[in-house]
Amino acid sequence: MINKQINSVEEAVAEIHDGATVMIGGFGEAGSPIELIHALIDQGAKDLIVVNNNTGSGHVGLAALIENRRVAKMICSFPKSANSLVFPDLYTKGEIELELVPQGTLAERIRAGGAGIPAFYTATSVGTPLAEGKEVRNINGRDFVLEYGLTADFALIKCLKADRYGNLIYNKTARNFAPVMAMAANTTIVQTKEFVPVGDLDPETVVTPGIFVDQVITVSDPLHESVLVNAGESYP
Amino acid sequence: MINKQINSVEEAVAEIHDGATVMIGGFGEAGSPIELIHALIDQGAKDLIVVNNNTGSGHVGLAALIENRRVAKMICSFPKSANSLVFPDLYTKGEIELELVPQGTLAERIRAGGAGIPAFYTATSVGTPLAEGKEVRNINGRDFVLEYGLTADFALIKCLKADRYGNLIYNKTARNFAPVMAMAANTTIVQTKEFVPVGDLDPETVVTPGIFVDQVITVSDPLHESVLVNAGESYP
Amino acid sequence: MSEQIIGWDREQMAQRAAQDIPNGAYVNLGIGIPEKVVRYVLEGREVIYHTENGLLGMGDAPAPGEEDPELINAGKKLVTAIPGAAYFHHADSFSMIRGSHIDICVLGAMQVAKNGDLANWSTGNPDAIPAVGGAMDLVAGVKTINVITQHVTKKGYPKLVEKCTFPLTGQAVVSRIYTDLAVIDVTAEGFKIVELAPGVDFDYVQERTGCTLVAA
Amino acid sequence: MSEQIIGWDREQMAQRAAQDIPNGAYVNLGIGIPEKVVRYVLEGREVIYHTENGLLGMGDAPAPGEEDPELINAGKKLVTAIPGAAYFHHADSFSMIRGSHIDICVLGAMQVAKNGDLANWSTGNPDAIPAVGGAMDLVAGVKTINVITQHVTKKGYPKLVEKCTFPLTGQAVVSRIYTDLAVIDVTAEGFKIVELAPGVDFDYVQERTGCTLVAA
Repeated sequence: MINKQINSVEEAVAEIHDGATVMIGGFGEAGSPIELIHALIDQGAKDLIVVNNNTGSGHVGLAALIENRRVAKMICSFPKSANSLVFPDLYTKGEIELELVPQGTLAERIRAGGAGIPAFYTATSVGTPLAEGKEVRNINGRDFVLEYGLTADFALIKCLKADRYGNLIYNKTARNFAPVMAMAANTTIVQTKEFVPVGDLDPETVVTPGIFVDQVITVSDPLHESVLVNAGESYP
Repeated sequence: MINKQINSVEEAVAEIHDGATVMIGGFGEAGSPIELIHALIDQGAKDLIVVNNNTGSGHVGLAALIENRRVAKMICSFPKSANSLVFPDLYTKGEIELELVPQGTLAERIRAGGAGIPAFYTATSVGTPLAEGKEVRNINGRDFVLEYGLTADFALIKCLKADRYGNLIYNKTARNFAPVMAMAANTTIVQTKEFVPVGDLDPETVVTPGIFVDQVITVSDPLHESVLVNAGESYP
Repeated sequence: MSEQIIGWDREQMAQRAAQDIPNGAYVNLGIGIPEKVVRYVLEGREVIYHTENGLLGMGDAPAPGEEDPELINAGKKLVTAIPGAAYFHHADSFSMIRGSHIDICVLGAMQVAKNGDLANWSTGNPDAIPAVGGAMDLVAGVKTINVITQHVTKKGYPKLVEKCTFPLTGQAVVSRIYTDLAVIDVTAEGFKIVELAPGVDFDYVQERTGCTLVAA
Repeated sequence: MSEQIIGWDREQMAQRAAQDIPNGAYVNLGIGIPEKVVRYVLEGREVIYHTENGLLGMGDAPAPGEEDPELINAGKKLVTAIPGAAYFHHADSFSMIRGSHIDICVLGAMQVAKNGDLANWSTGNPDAIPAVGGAMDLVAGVKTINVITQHVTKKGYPKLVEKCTFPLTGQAVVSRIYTDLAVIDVTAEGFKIVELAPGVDFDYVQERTGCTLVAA
């Protein structure tokens, strides 16, 4: 029998090793797998390369992972949202590396990594500092830059419902990067609000088919990052 | 108000011009928009470049479009299914052009065309005759061929339900190429089994958002290609 | 020079930009004043708003009690979804942008050059944290890029300039600019005044612009 | 030489191939004998079958009255979907293939060379209609490529050869071959017999093979 369900967040993140590349779902707090991130902080892996659109808020979740000095490098599009305190501070001190990628190029690089496309051309960033050092190619009269697919050792994502095959559906704009990260990671670890029997999810509406998922942990009542930030909480 | 619904298949295909590139959904008969194809035969446009996985069956639908000498060139992966009579005959006589593309490369080229990706690398076809003349690039120790995005003037596709915004859902494996073709065509023309009010389709389950759709015609009781083929029918 | 006290306020700038959005348009709104455009769709028109974090059919802010922290816009503010909306993932969302399916994007700006070059992501200050978000994707992919911006910076420097001094977001991408003082088109002859805000005259705008304006 | 009368029949070949598919594997089945593999999942195992026309969780043929002409496999035959299945579009489907998410693919073959080269799409005859389908994508992307094929052609020519004479589908891609006569691995030393069909001996297989075999 196939059963991707596991019993604790500790077990879920147990294999994440020092130096691993970890894609973390979420756009701001929407879709941020905060319990998995906190378990990763507890687990202790360091020198991580983290891929996320942002760098977290306040002193919880992704920001706490960074604040606890587990992240050597961030690959993201927008590292300084409102309430982003930790990353800007470390970056200014030169204590964390940043690879800044336009948001659509980031999404497409992750999707390419998952789809077995090693590289593609895009018009995004042509003529800007972010295209510096990149190969430029003229195709049908327009310039495009070459961008490479992005893969990861692990993905940590959050969804609304999952079954034991690892089929997933999401909630509203919390979907964001999760489906492509699930494709691009060697091991995809999911926290779900609800765990449902196989057959409950309509095959027409599954967003992430189980083939892209390795481990599912149920977190029925997930923390809300904005609530924690507003309360001034920090982790651990 | 936005209303993409139109009133007849004739109106739906009226603008398709001689020499147009037309993507036609369907994998075999599943998802084949047979009423739209028949309307296109009646309309008379010729010298078409048609993109479809196959070349149709018997003497109806896509096969009939070819048999009526409206197609100058087929771009497809598998032109000789069971019951494919028309294309092989014309091809053997040298009266129709063929661009043979591996199925996954075909799907990805269409998706790239719709996603604004002018070109990408893939390992598919490396070392085979289908890679001849194509740029090969070694990336991280493996060879890949360069493939170009594919766009079209028109797409003809079939779905299960549509609303006036052009949001679509499909039936089972009839989905196949339709969502990417809708993205890649300048004008996407859809035949739907059901036309539903805006708000009826769950935003979480829409497969093709209306932004990719231009015209929707309701065909409540579509013909089945296999039934017509088995009955020995031909069109017109 | 202090903040403008004549001309359009932020809501009016958004409202003016909304007037130019035709029925049936697919529109993406940048962070800041552009977000307000969603409120001002003209009577008799339907406009579908796209937010790059995965929603087509974005509505305005939710009523109290209706908030969902997982239903937000690109500025991470709480929004709603209209009937007929659709959710999708980030790669699909940027396919809509990169693939030129979005008709109009309304963005903020730090500088716009008279050839349409846009700078809106970085001052180039080596001490600043660079953050680009989806801006470069939007300007590269969306058919029409309009800008809403104060005509001058808080310190009074012109934002409409001969040539951008800040790093570019995209080259020759801007079509029209809505400032607190005027509506201005980017044309082959340079910035051309389309409309002046009430109580504002050409010279007043020219004084606050970094290059020669063309009159309407 | 006429058709084999000893060895495994087509159902037994499919059954033998199924034995090597572990619990939890994601498996794509080529057209022809490989399609039959879906019937032979071993007791106690769950295997998820992928069909490249957009379904993960493919089941066997439908019961009479349950057919849907829009629920078919890559061979355009009517199939079913198991509970826990998922439908998706063609580009997503081939992302699973090209992105190496499918564990095993079982394909038919015209020729397999001892280095694992596979030819299964074209005889190279200039008068024939070339048709490749998804074969090149599968061999380039799937982790393990197994082949089910008759050991020799209808005319009695070996299909397991020193070097393919037909145009290649992929280079050095095949891992294991299930024929009517034997199970054979592609190894650094060449074709190696893993198992002989009942009543078949090594010499019998060697006689019908286009290069030297390695004994088990």
